[in-house]
This record gives sequence, C-alpha cells and structure tokens, in this order.
Amino acid sequence: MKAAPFEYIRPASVEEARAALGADPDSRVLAGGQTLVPMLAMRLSRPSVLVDVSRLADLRGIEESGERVVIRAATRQAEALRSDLVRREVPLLAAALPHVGHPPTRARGTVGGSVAHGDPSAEISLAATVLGATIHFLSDEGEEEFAPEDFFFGPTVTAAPMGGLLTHVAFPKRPKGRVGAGFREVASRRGDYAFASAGAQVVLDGDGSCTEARLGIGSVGDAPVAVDVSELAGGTLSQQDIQAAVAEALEGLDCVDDLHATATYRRRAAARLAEQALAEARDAALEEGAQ
Amino acid sequence: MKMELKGSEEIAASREALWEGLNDPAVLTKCIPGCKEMVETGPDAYEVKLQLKVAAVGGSFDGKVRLHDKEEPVHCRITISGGGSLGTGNGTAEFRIEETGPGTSRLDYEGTGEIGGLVAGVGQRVLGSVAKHLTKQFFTALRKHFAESGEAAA
Amino acid sequence: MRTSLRVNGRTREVEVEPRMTLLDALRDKCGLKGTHAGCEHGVCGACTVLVDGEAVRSCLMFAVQCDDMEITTVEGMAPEEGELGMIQDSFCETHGLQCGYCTPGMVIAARALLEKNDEPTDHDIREAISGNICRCTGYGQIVEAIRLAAKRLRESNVARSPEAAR
Amino acid sequence: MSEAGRRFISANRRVREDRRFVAGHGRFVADLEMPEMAHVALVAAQAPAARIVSIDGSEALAMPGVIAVIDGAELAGAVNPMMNGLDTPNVKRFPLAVGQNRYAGEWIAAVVAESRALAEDAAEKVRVETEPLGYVVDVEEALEPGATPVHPEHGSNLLLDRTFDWGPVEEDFAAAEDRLSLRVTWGRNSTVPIETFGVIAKWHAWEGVLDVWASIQMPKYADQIARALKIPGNAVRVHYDVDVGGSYGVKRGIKQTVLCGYLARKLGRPVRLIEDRLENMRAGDAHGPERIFDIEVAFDRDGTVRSMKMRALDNAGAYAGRAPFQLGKPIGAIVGPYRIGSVQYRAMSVTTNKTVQEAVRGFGQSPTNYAIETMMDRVAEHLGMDRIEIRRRNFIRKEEFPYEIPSGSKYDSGDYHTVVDKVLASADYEALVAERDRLRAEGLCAGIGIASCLEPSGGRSSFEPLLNEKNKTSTWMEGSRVNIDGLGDVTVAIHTTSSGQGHETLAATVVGEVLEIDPDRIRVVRPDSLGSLPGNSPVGSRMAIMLGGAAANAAKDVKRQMLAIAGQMLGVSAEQLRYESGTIHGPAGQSVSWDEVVDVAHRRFDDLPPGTQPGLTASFMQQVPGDARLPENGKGEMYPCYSFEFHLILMVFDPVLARPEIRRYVIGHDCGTVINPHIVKGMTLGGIAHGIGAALLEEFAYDAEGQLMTQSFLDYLMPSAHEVPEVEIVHHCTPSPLTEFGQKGSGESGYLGAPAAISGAIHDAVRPWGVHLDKLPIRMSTVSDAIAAAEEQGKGYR
Repeated sequence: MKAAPFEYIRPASVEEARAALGADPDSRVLAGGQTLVPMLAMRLSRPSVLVDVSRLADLRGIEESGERVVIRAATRQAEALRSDLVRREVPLLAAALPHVGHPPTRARGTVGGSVAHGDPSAEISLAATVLGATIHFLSDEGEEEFAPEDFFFGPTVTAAPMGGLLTHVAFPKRPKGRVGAGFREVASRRGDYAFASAGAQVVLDGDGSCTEARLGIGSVGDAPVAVDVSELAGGTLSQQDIQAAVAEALEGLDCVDDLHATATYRRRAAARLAEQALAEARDAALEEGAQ
Repeated sequence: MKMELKGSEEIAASREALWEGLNDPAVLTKCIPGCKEMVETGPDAYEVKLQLKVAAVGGSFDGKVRLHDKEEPVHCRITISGGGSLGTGNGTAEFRIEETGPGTSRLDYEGTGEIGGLVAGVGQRVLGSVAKHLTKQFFTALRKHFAESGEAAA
Repeated sequence: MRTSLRVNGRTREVEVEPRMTLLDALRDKCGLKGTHAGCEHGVCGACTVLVDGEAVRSCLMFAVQCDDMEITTVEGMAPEEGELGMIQDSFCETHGLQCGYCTPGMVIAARALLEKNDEPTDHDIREAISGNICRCTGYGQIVEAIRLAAKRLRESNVARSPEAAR
Repeated sequence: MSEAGRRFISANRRVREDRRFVAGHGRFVADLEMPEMAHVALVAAQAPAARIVSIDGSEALAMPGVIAVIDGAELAGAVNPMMNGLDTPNVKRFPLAVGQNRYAGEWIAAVVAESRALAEDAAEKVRVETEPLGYVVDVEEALEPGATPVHPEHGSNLLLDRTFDWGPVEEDFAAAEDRLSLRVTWGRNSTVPIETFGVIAKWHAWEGVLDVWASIQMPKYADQIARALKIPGNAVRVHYDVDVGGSYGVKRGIKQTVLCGYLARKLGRPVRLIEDRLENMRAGDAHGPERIFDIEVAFDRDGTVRSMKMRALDNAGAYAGRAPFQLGKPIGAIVGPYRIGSVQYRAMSVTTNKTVQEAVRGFGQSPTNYAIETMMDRVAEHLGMDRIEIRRRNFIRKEEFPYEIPSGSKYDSGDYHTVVDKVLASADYEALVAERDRLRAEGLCAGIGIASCLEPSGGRSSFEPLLNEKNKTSTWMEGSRVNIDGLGDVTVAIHTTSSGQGHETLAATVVGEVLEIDPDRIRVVRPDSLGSLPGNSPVGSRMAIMLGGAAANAAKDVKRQMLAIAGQMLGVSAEQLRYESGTIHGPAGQSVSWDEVVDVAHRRFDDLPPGTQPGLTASFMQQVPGDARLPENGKGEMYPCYSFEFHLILMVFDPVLARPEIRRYVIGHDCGTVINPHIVKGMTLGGIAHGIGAALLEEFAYDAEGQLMTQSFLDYLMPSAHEVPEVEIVHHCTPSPLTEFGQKGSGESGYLGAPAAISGAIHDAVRPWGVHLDKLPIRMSTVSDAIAAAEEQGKGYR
C-alpha cells in the first residue's frame, strides 16, 4: 500500500503555500496527514503536488482575538487539547477534543485538517457547528469566511474554494454567565468514527435558569447539524424538558444506514446522546456556579 | 455495493435544446466532471475517459456509454460500465425531460449503479457524498453551458 | 529528494522519493527494522515512533517531512546493545507480548505516556495504547508491564526530561 | 514425576523470546534484505465472478523498474494445482485465477518490479478485460437447485455433505420428555494478525534448491510447495528461523509461496511478496469459518440433555483447500463437556463467490462451542432452569474419566464441577447477580454470561480420514533433538516457526527440567527444513504436548546415555546410579561430573560402553498419545487431551446506545500442568480478546453484489485496549494421564468460550424484551433496534 507518486513542496510562507496551491489544480494541502495519508496510501487520492504547511508558523497557535478564540489551521489537536485558553473560553471544544482519534493521531492531526476533510463525525466540526464558529480560507478571491452550515456538505465534500488554504477556525468565546458544555458520542470502539455524536452548551443565570441552549448532532448524516433547542431557555433544564426539546429538535433528522449501524439506530442514539450532552452541560454549568 | 441517484433539475433551455445537448458528445465532455475524452464508437455508443476528482478523492475511469430507448426529445435510458483505479462501476439511468415554460425544462433522472473494487471496499464512507457532488457538478456545468450558449445566441 | 533524518541521536542523509513514508525510510534507508508495518493506513499502531517526543504513526508521515525532527525508534530504547531499557524489561517481566510484532509500537506508546505521566491510572494506560492493536495478548499483560514500568520509574532516581513534570 | 519435585515447569519464569522482540530485534520476513531482491504486487479481480477475456501487461512492462507480469494461465501451465483436503479433484485452485475469477479481490495477475511502490504503480496499468458471470454469496442460495455453480466442473456448490449418527439418536429423541430447535449463525471473521503474510523465495540454480523464508504456520508446508512446483521435496529449504508476527491458524501461505517460488526460478532473482493490508484482507489467508448451525435438542424436564441433532452449514468461499476440515475437528468434542448420549451431526461445506476460508484458531471449535452453549442456555430458558445448574447437571463427572463420547473420542481427565465452583466462589456469584439486578434497576441492560467448553489438543488430524476416506493419516508427529556439545553446553533443536507461542521457552524448560539444569543455559535453535526432523507446525494446541513430549524424551535419552557412560566409568550398572543436577552419584558415594561424562562422550571412545556411539545427542519423534487407529464407521479417537474452561461475565449497556461494556470477566481454566504460567495466561487473555472481536465487532462482510465491504482496518474492527476488560483467571489443574508432565493444550483457550459467554450475557441483558440475537457479530445497532422493535410491541420493562 504505497501512495502514487507526487511532488512535495514545503513553502516558507503562507503566500508561497497559496501560490503553490493556486498553480496546480491537482495540488493538496498536507498538514497533519491523519486523514489524507491513508487515502493516499490506498490510492483513493492521487494529487500531483502536496503542499506541506505543517511547519508554517503563521498557521500554528491559539490566541484570543476580541470575542473569539482563533485556532490556526495547522495547530495540532493535542496542542488544542492541552490549551488552557481553549479550556477556559471554548469549553465545548475542550469537551470534544479528547474524543478525537487516539493519542498518536492527535499528536500529528491538526484542527484545520479535521475541519477541512468535512467528515460528519469529526468532533471539532461538530463543536464548530454548535458554537457557530467561522472557517477561514485564503484563496484567489482573497480571504473567505464560511459558516459551518454553509461549509460541510458531506464526507470529503466541502465548500472549500479551489486552491484555497484553510488558515484558521475562529470559535466564539463562551458567553457571560454560568456556562456548561457536554459532548457525547458512540462508536463501536473508542476513537472510531462515531455512529452518532452530540455536543451541547448551555448558559444559566444565577438562579439556575437557562438563558441559552445550543445543541448539535454529528455523524448521523452527511454533515454535522445544529438543531434548535432554544425553547429550553427560561426553564431549569429538567430531564423532562430536555427530553421533550430533544425529541422535537431531532424530528426528521436525516440519518444514513451502513454496515455498522442502521439509520434507526443513529436516530435513537442521537437523541439519547443529545439528552446526555445537555444534562452534562447543565451539570457543568451548575457546578461552575457552585465554585 | 448498490447506489441510487434520483433528482430533478430545472434547466434554462428548451426541451429540444436540452435533448440535443445531452446527445452531443462535445457538450457532455464539457459537463461531465473530469471527462477527458468521449469518442463515438457506433450509433448511440461512446467510450469515455474520465479523470475524477472530488476534494481529496481522485482517480481514473474508462467506460462505455450507451443510449437506449430514445424517445426524442423526451426520454432516454443510459447505461454505463467501466472501471479504473478507483474500482468498477455499472449503472443505468432514465432521463425524462418536461418543458416547464418557454425556454425552460425540467430534467427528471433516476438511476441505480453498482460499485465494485477499491471504493466499495474501503471508500464507502465517502462514496455517497462524492456521487452527489459529481452529479451536482454535472448540472452546474450543464446550466452554465446553456447560459453561455444562450448568451452566444442572443 | 535528499533529506536528513535524525534517528536515535544519529543523523543520516538519505535519498527518498517524496512518497516514501517515514516507516519505509526507517526500515529500508536506515536499516532500522524494529518499526513494523501493520496496516499502512494509520489504524494498527505497529509503526509508532517518537517524533519530537510524541508518539506518532510513522506510516502517516513522509520521510521528507521529517528533517530536523528528533526521531526515536525502539532501537533507541536500549541503553546498550544487549541491555534492556526499563520499559522493555518490564514488558519481559510480565510477558507483555507474544509474537512481538506490535511490541515496538507498544513500547514506544508506553514511553510517550510515562514521559508525561509516571502515575498513570489503568485508564490512562489503556488510553495511551488504545491506538495500538495487539492481536496476541488481549492487553492484560501489556497493561501490567506499563504499570510496572511506571512503578519502577517512580522508584528510580533516573533524571527525567522536563516533559515529565507535566 | 511429582509436581512438587519440579524446578522449572510451572515456575513463573520469563519467556526467553521476549528479549529480542522488546528490543526491536525480532527477525520477521520483511526484515530480511537480499541483494537483487524483486518485489511483487498483485492485480485483484473486481467482480465476484468473471470470465477473464484478456490480460495485457504490456503497458506495465514498459514502465521503468518493472521486471515481469504474469497471469494465471502462465502459472497454471507450469505448476500443479494446490492441494485439496477433500476429495474434490475438479475444484482446482492456483495462486492466480485461471480462466475466470471466483471472488472479488482474487489475484489474477502478479507484477514484479524493483520496488514494491513501482510494482503497485505497474499493477494499475495491467489491462484486464473480463465478462461478468453469475455469482452467489449466500450459502443457502448456493445450495438451491439451479444455483450458479462456483466451479461448473464440480457440478454443484457442495464440497462436503456428510451425516454422522452416533448412538441411538432417534430412540433418545423419542424417549425424551421435551425438545426444541434453534438456529445460530457464526459470522465470517478471523484472527487477522498484525503482520500480513510475507514470503521470500530464492532459487539456487547451481544447487537446485529453493530457499524460502516465510511467515508461516502450516503443517507439511515444504511438501506442498515442492509438489506444486514439481520439484523434489529435498529441493525446498524452508528457513524456520523467521519470526512470525501472529497467525493463530491463518498463516498458510501456500499460494503466495508457489507464486514467488515460480517467479524466483523464472527470473533468477530472490522474489519477495509482503502482502499489503488490502491484498491480505481480500485474498490473503485471512478469512475464517462462516457457519449456520441448525440444532434440535432432546431433553428431560429435569434438564438432562439426552440427544442432539446438529447441522453445520459452512460457507467455504470460492475454493476447498484445507479449511473444510474445520467441520471435522469439532467432532472430537461434539458434546462439549456434557454427557449427551447420542448425536447426529451433519457437516456441509459449500462454495460461494467469497474469499476462500482458511484455518483459524480452534479450527472450527469456537463456532461449535458457541452453538452448543447457546443450545444449553436455550434449554435452560425453556425449562425455567438456572443456566449454571443445567450445566452442572449434564457435566461429565470427575470419576467418569476417561470418558468416551458418542463420536469416539476419549476425554482424558477433568473436574468440571470443581472448576465451576471455584469460579463462582472467586467471582462471588451472589454478589454478581445482585450487581446485575442493581444495574437493571437503574434502567440499564445488564446480563450475566456463562459458557463452558473444551479445548481438544494434541490431535492426530483424524478429521482428515474421517472426512476424506482416501486419506489414511494416523500420525501427526513432532520431533526434537537434544545435543550436548564438546564443552558440555546443551542445544535443543525445534523444527517449526513460532508465532508467539514461546516454543523456545517450552523446549528449554522441559529439557532443563529433565536434565535438572537451568533452562537459561540451554540454547534453542531452528534448523531449516532440510536439516529438520519431521514436524507438523504449531496447530491444534499441540505443542506443549507434542514438542514438549519430544524434547523431554530426547533429553531423557541423553540422560540415559550419560548414566550409561558414568556407569561404565564407575564400573556399576546404570540402575545403581542417581542423577542429580548433572552430577551422577554412585551407590558408594562416588560421583562423576557432567564435564567428565562429556569428555568421555566426545573424546574418549575407548572409555565408552561397548556399542555406544560417540557424542551426546538424541532425537525423539513424538507420536500422538492415545489410540492411533484410523476412524471406523465415522467414529474414532481424535484428540488425546481435553482442557476445560468456564467463563463468567457481567455485561452492561444502555438500551438505546447498546455499547456493550464488560464489567467483570472471570474465567476458570484447567489445562493440566502448566509449563510456563506467563505463556498460558497470555494465550487465555489473548483468546478472550479474539472472542470479544468475533462476538461483537469483527466481520468480513459482503454486500449483496459480492463485494467485501471490510477490506481495511477502518471497517474490520478489532478490539483495542478499551474494549478488552481486565480478566480474572481462576486456575485449576487436572493433569492429563497421557502426557509427559500432565500438560494439555492451551493455545486456543479463551477464544473457544468467549463468544458464547458474551452472546449469553447479551441475551440475559435483553431477556425482559424477549429478544434473541443469534447471529455473530452482534452489532450495537442490532441490539438497540431489536429492543426498540420489541418495545413497539409492548414488550420490555416499560
């Protein structure tokens, strides 16, 4: 299982990377390689040029930028997992990251790579979808910004512009108030592509009453989706309320059938995980208030 | 593995123009994603060479295309079979064209395919989404073709 | 392409095609046969090596990506020819292997864990090796080996890397 | 020899092989470098069945670095078909498909190039024109009249259909108070070693010898290679000093070696094929049994099982090979550990357009145990009896051994009731039940799984004559040689490859035990096949018994020689001497040291007893213990030794997510005298992990169009450290009266009972919904969907 031949370029700057990608429509970005290289090895993918951006300093790092936390594309998943800033300001992402692959894949895999391949079971993509993060590209058209719902179409298929370079993903910082996040997924084995996943973030006021609730479902269809559980606002996130809101929000959820799991299973599992994620988020928010 | 594709597309072209376009190797070469070559080998029979590419997924496909049951300008059935570096594909699709207004038509299509080899064995996760994307690309190109030929005609 | 690989403290200049994985370069260009190919698509973990101190899959990196990086393979784990390192010795003590094919990757994964955490829980241990498939042992004696190595590490006076403080 | 008197056997000693592996200094076939080595990649068929119209390698051959392209027609013109186990001469098989392919992924052409990457590049350029043919993937469809035959020359898809009647089955059924029937299905899975199969073949034209280095675990491998390549048996030299990266049965390697052997001769260069994972999964020796069991069981209301009718319908895949014999091994333990008085067994092996099946750990015993244990659970459920109680009631009793089962095998020894008692005590069974009920009260699915089973070991391959009357095999011997050199150091030769079983440790331990010297001082070597004694490779849990016996007996012979020499030196008869740790003591306090005996044996012929050969060396060929007669009338002894295991597990899962968690896993294990506790423990734990995979995760799954959907490790899912729980082992030792030290086999342990136990636990957990899930692997979504469907019908807790 050897990759088909390709040319390897390691640009010295983002501009050079962009130029290399723009020059050849069959070029691909190589960052962490954890998704792309298996496809190369099986020859499902055969680009003519690989543009290795993994060492570009301008594509590495996590920083605050106003009301956002910017994670540059080639930042390792393991770095994001260790980041205090992420833990403090983007708790849902922090809750999602331990579910990404295994330690050796997180050590190389990048935040941008996870998003760029459009895998519906990618945990980072789900967190981005729930939180309304923005996905930023540099292309011939200049800088382009995508909302997750306009970006993910299906496995490997995204709205990424031709020859574009994913530069960073900007996550909104946590809202004011008592914030809690919950992330749940189910797969045959820990670390596998999930059959269903759910990410939730809730905000409580001082009395424990919910002021905002967000929920997203991943892995069940072509793309992660944010679903509307805004009706939970104003309540106390009781188990009944959560169940009712989830049942309503997930009505008509599009689920795929495959060898490993049926659509029926995915739909029911998504609901169960959504309930668990919301409850986990609620409990985390309550605990935050208690401290 | 079995695949099904089904849909309807509104195209800004008359029924006749659409019919002609769908029977014109030059138009098809332009619109079929990754089509490098389409050679007529007999009445309603073609050989195609494709270089497919959807995001990271890519590979070659050489196939034979045949048109059957033609009812000009309304209906035809297309069969395709072939293979390449990604595996094999065989399929049949029915097309029906309805006129929906002056210079606009609707193309209804419904097809089933059978995929074998590499993609069936290792790429099932991506197959559906790639197929949908290629279909979308085809119709985007087809629309563009008629938009351009419309402009040229105007 | 000419590239220089720094493996187990020694730098080698090698000529590789861009498509040659780090795994193949270690084996075929550096003669280091301890790192094994299991699946070549990033699932089984048999090819795990340390790159800049982190356990990574060498089948998912190309050799040309690795110049200036510090690579450690299982051959770099023994202090002397014929003398086992502490983690290796622990694997022998508990028989944390059978056919030995996944073992180098397991030993590397264990080292990556213990450099950061010398008091791992069983869950930590299992998580650290969860990306390494062993078909022989059912993992029980591997977990015992890493538990034992951690204990020995805690009880030893070996100076540890700054990473160990984490 | 008394157990207490042993120094090294059963001691917690390190496994000597481990040192080289932890250092990365194993010697696997892919590690070997040879000048001028050429590399093979394969062209795979895409359709499940197609006529090969043409294969055009010209474009590939024109690529730089490409040496050769060959197809099945060329190969079939030069080599014999590979051996069939059954008498099915028209089911011919060659390393590359000839004329037509019979499964998707079958190798139809081979490309040889200067590197593997170039060979893969060129393989893509081989133009294959085919015409699709009809195909069949479902085993029952393949049996229907008019089904597409996979081998038209053979006439039907039936390779084997044999019914055995042991005992008064119809009478027992008529006399029984109750009966029930069930169907269970064992999914196509296998052991999937992390090292794929690899081979290097090198032809010495001037010597007329084919050197072979391969990651094999295959009985009579050299013979088969020679026969296929039409060269003398002594022209194949297999190097056994290659480490094998796991096998558990599947590393058969015949077709790969015949292919490379042919290429090496044709090209005059060493030729190497290291299967990549895709080649391995599609068409390497990767797949295992796939079996439907239809069972009828007759029993009394007190739980006594009187008789059983079992039909095992096996989907063999596209060719015959040795795999159908996997329907034969279970005959050696067809009643499990139970006193079932009569059995009817129908074994059916059927071809389909799937990848060929190969031998897998247990050689068919694990699927059969799963069927028998599910049957016992079902009888208990039907009678409202406790599942442990019904087993206890039917177990063969300690005092009944040796116990002859209806099919003719004699179980050597056992104490099943005690093992079960020890497990229940160790697990605190009452508390386990309370814990299950507590979990259920929390709204979770919780279940206890129980399985007992036997591990037949050390067999003489009697299933061969049993299923193919032309085959007269009645030995399955193993040889070993012990040599004490001129400096007094001991070397033991073993004559096989190992794939993690620790045979070097085994041989050193038993020889050390006999000679009373530290095993660490003993070297163990693996001569090549031309320098080897006959042997049959480590299959069928036989090596502790057979290699252990051979090495021990060779060592005893050497010791006898030493005593004879010492007797001569002291002028007393050997019977008057006492051997102790290498020193030989005479009756009057005099003694002769090891070094003195060695000196006489190697240098002082004059001082040797008359008629004695110089040197100190002995070879021993171990015959299988027990009755060596061929089976008669479908009945005969198959295995000498029977290990026993009893699994007890607690499993829990959410009724919707259904992700199974094994909370507790306790296994009682009795394999007689344990030679190395580390090794036996590892086999048991590893076997359980395999069983977890077979029960829950692993399947070579095909779609209706005959395509293998699980070709990569993204879809063929093996348990990771998260899925395999910590396992508690409860030991018991009932020595075998038939073996050197009382040892029995343990190489298949764990795997034989785990699938049944896990399936049983899931059933116990879903019992409130009245659901049966009798097909492995039991996927999470199957469990969850079944619960949901039952709830819609108003069943279950709610």
